[in-house]
Amino acid sequence: MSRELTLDPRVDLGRGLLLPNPVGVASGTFGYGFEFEHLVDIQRLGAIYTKGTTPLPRAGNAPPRVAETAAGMLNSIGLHNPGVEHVATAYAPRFAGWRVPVVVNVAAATVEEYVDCLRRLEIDGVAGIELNISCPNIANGLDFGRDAAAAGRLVQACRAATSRCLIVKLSPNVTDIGAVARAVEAAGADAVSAVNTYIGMKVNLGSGRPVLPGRGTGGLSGPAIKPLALAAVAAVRAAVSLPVVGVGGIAEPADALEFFVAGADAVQVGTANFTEPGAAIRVLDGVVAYAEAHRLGRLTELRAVPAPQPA
Amino acid sequence: MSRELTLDPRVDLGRGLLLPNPVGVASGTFGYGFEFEHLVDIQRLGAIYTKGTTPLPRAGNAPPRVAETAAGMLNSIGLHNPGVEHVATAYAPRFAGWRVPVVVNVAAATVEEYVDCLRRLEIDGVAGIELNISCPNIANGLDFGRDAAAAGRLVQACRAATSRCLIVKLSPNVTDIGAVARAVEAAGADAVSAVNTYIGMKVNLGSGRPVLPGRGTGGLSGPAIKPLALAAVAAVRAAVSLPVVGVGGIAEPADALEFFVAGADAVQVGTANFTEPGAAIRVLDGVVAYAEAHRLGRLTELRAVPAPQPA
Amino acid sequence: MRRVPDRLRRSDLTRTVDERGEVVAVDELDGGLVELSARLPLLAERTLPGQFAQLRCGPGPVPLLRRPFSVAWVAGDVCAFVFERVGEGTRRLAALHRGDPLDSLGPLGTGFTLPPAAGRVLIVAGGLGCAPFPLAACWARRSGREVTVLSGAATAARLYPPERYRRGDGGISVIEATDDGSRGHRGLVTDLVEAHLDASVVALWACGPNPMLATLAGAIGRADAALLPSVAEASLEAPMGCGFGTCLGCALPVDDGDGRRWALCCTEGPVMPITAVDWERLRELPPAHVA
Amino acid sequence: MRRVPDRLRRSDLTRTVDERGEVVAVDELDGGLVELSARLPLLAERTLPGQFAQLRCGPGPVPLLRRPFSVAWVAGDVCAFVFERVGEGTRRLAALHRGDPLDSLGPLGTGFTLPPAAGRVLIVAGGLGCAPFPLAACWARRSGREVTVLSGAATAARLYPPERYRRGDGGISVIEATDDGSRGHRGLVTDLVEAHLDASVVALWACGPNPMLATLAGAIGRADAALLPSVAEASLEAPMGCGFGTCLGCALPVDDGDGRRWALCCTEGPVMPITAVDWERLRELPPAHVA
Ligand SMILES: Cc1cc2nc3c(=O)[nH]c(=O)nc-3n(C[C@H](O)[C@H](O)[C@H](O)COP(=O)(O)OP(=O)(O)OC[C@H]3O[C@@H](n4cnc5c(N)ncnc54)[C@H](O)[C@@H]3O)c2cc1C
Ligand SMILES: Cc1cc2nc3c(=O)[nH]c(=O)nc-3n(C[C@H](O)[C@H](O)[C@H](O)COP(=O)(O)OP(=O)(O)OC[C@H]3O[C@@H](n4cnc5c(N)ncnc54)[C@H](O)[C@@H]3O)c2cc1C
Ligand SMILES: Cc1cc2nc3c(=O)[nH]c(=O)nc-3n(C[C@H](O)[C@H](O)[C@H](O)COP(=O)(O)O)c2cc1C
Ligand SMILES: Cc1cc2nc3c(=O)[nH]c(=O)nc-3n(C[C@H](O)[C@H](O)[C@H](O)COP(=O)(O)O)c2cc1C
Ligand code: FES
Ligand code: FES
Repeated sequence: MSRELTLDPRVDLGRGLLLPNPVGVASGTFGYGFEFEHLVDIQRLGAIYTKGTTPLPRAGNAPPRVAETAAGMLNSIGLHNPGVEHVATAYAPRFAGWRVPVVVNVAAATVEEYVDCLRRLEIDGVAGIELNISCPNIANGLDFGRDAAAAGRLVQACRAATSRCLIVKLSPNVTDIGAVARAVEAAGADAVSAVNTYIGMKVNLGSGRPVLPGRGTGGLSGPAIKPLALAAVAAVRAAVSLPVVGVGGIAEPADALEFFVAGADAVQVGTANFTEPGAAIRVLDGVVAYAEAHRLGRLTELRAVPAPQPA
Repeated sequence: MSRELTLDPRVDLGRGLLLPNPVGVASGTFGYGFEFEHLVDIQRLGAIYTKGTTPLPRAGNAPPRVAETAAGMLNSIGLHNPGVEHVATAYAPRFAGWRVPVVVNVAAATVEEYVDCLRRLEIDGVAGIELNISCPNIANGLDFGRDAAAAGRLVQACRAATSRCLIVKLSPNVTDIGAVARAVEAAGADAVSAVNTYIGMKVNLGSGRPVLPGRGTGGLSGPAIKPLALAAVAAVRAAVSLPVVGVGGIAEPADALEFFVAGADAVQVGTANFTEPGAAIRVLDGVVAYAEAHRLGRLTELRAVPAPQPA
Repeated sequence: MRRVPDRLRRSDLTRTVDERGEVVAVDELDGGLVELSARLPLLAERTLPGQFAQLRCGPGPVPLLRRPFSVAWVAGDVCAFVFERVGEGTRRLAALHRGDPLDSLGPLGTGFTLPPAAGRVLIVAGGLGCAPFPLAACWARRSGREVTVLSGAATAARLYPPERYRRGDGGISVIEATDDGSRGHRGLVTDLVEAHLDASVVALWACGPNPMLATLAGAIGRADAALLPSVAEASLEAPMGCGFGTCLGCALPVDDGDGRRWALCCTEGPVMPITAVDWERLRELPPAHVA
Repeated sequence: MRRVPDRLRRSDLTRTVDERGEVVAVDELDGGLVELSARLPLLAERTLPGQFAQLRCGPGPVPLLRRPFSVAWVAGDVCAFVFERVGEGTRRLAALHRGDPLDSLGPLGTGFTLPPAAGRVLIVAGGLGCAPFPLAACWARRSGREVTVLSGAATAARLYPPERYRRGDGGISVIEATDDGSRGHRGLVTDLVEAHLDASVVALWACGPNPMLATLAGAIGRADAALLPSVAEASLEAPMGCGFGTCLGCALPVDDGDGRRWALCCTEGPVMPITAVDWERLRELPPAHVA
């Protein structure tokens, strides 16, 4: 019996950003791709979402910056990054030579700073922008992401500043993630990604203080949050018609498939990159094999949209 | 060297509810105590918080009602319970003979129903009321818990209806748990408990649907949520001066101690009761041993209040 | 018409104990079946046929919940469990070594009922539904009954070995069926029931996949009243959070004397009168299993 | 004044490989030390003294992260790791059996530097800081240097056995110190440094608790310039998310040519010029360890 490939793996996130396949790597878990170049064939990825990039270089938070929890990890990196100028001049030219689309994740403190960053990134090598309005580890890092109106205003300004596909990364630390998603959709986002990390804490009984510095909290990621992220993606899916990029705890092909059922159009592998540099490629291969075995034309055929959640 | 006991284990939750010790068992994870009578010495517990009790008996949701996730479990029990009348007539008289204080967890759909339940529970054997304004598994079950103003109005009405210690159980599925805590404090709550379960989902790839029925979501509990619950307790601690009962993922003495550092006055052991009926007693013994070894007079001496979180 | 009783019973939790045992052996049987035996003196002493234990499958919080397993047989202070590697929990149990600790909470649930009348006990076991029956068959024999086991599986290799059912007792006869005909009757084990459900049968005990049990329930419903055994029981499954009636997670649809309602598999089951289960509603429910 | 170089280097990730090995042995040494050896041909071939590997400590998501361990020695295609059971990860590694799979990501990090000049290498090892030195000492010997190991621990039992340092090479001399005086010098291993830091020493390599390393850094700072070795390096620790420079979790305070900043322990370390580390700031940081 002859077996033809049925699957079209590409995912259109809008405004010209056509991912070659739906499995990308999450911001902050893959650097700018360079560390992985020798470990895996990064050109096979659906997309690389870069480390959160800020207007100026940031040294990051004092250590300890990571702590392990049950099936999860907390981080408080504090957006340690070389700044948008370095990314634009030193990294983007290298991205331009890659087959894998590179989406630059951008974080800033004010609307003006976001806009400036986006203007600076209107260059070759930047395939899209992921707007991080949800980083829990810098002061005010969550203001935009936790207020639908503020998020809408920010996205409106960013929309005017970039011709790139604009993906807004949503915070899960909200009462109604669907409302934030609707606000950024109305303001002109091309897609949303869900979710960023959950605010968590771990205590060091030896010191009698939280393990992480500052206010003691960090962002929880990893398998522990997968059920929460799935529910968030389902809620976002029910709220908007934009493409949704699902992220949270994906380590196996089956995890990614769960996100497609919950309503995702594409996914990102995050924390799993730390423990298995080839995780995203293995997830991709497994997802494609499943799709072929089930003769799917598109992964979105798996979707089973649950009823919208009450606000 | 003579060693005196230094610890006063009692916890005053207000309005006459003095817990003999800080380790209780969480609502919905210990029934009404009867199943455990033969397995453990329930009279040693700090408190039993009963299964969520509603105005009328409820048959609960269709199965499957539970699903395991990484270091966690999802439940969608749907407040399966015999109703307040049965609890008042058949159970409360038995509670009255117990040394362990029994706090009845109450859930309802309207302010009037809550008030009626509380009136019915002004009887012997009911040591306190835990107001469940945060059950994610019934339609509208979260409306009160996710809106500070609505929560305040509900608590005000309940305050007028009960002479018992009124503990309000907060939902973590909100943008600002501190704001809800402040609202219920202002409305006359005696204490708050934090947290109830987190909204989560698991997908069955075989059926292509969420595992749990209805809208496919359930409440996540267990070790996976401990870091989130700790951050929530810290946020509540920073927001109000009421006693805080911490709950979420406690399975070991060290877990409970983390909650005291984060700001809890007392704790509840939940999901761990399912896998080890003696878990709460073991946690209690471990906490007391630690307090004695560190010559603590009160467990609240462990507290290290982090700076309040931004709203 | 003589009706089989359809009142659900409740398990006796006063005999349940949380016990740390020690693995004695992990036997690989054919077809992927694993027989795990462990020294668990209290469980061995207290368990009744058809009851189960909640086994902890690892030290950490993954897997978080214990897993329910029927007590397959008891010898002295050793209890055995029979299972297949279907997921993380069973994989970890199968990887245990002699001497490793094994935590058991049990006995739990209702067991099978043996009516006072002399006669034959007819056991119907499909696939892993074999698990409770070495113990149950042996108990029926010791109580002086003849026992016939109708044992079915997909293939010969996956049949629980008949000599392990018998455990040396010739009074236990095992009749086999396989889906592929590789041993015994080619077809479903339920095909064999009609031929063996005669007036000598005082109790019918069944365990296996829901469709098998539903077929059996239908056959009981249609059977000649004179042939009906006074006990017709099935052991059911549901995903379990606790195993002792507290989480309310293991609901199954029943229609017994109290009307249509949810019963708890762990305390009103797993053994229920086969006619008390609402098989139709059960079929319509979404699958609990995650594949 | 001759200054030891304090520029940090960067690790070479082009040699790093994610490799599934097989456990060869789990040896219990005295004092709770465990020596785990595994067939890991690529790591064995590529690792440099002072480099580490990220080991997976179990199949499930608990523990979630890999754990970093120095490569203690290499023999053929076998690599060994030395550690103590301090938490879940090390407990699980210690419970492995011969033949079990072991996933290693490595080699990672910077290694120790051997300057071209002939002379002696002085090694200072405190507690589990012994781990990188069987390999490093052997490498220095093979490169024709004399090696002195100052080996300290709390008690005699907790000293890494001197014959395992030497691995049969008489040119490696081991001088011991214990806090309780149960073997060798009673006191800190750093007490021995002054006596051994003479002009013949071309490289000083150290690994151990931060206070020990800070003391050493102070001694280097105060030492007679003529006595300063051209290499003085310490291997540090930080909690690690990845081990290869991606999570940015393993920050350590340094003050090298680029000023006061955070360096990554996994790629700019773990071996750093001892004078490049900002020991004062490091002391003020909250502890990473959860006790
Ligand atoms: C009262 C009772 C007694 C049981 N006795 C036995 C027995 O003696 N031998 C035996 O092999 N099995 C028995 N089971 C089923 C057994 O509990 C499950 O196979 C086991 O929980 C699977 O755990 P896992 O971690 O390996 O699989 P999981 O990772 O939990 O799930 C993997 C697969 O296991 C199956 N599964 C999971 N939970 C259940 C469940 N509750 N019921 C049925 N299938 C499930 C599904 O097919 C799923 O795809 C019993 C179940 C109950 C309720
Ligand atoms: C580059 C590097 C090389 C290392 N080489 C070795 C080695 O060869 N032998 C060895 O025994 N240890 C070594 N360590 C430390 C080792 O990684 C930790 O002991 C290990 O991660 C503990 O894991 P666990 O799960 O057992 O403990 P956890 O459960 O993670 O923690 C328990 C205890 O372990 C300690 N701990 C945890 N993480 C670290 C850490 N990163 N550094 C120091 N202590 C920690 C703490 O005291 C804590 O109380 C090295 C660390 C680094 C960064
Ligand atoms: C160490 C670390 C750093 C992160 N940094 C960023 C960041 O800079 N920008 C961002 O939008 N998300 C960041 N994230 C969040 C991830 O992109 C992802 O949303 C989250 O970790 C959930 O996915 P996971 O469970 O697969 O890791 C970071 C996550 C981790 C673990
Ligand atoms: C099966 C189950 C049923 C629950 N039912 C209730 C309930 O009826 N009322 C309530 O306020 N909380 C209920 N909870 C929430 C627990 O009381 C507790 O807040 C939560 O599980 C977190 O604690 P844990 O992680 O220790 O389980 C339930 C939790 C579980 C797991
Ligand atoms: S398994 Fe918990 S009530 Fe049955
Ligand atoms: S451990 Fe991840 S950057 Fe060093």
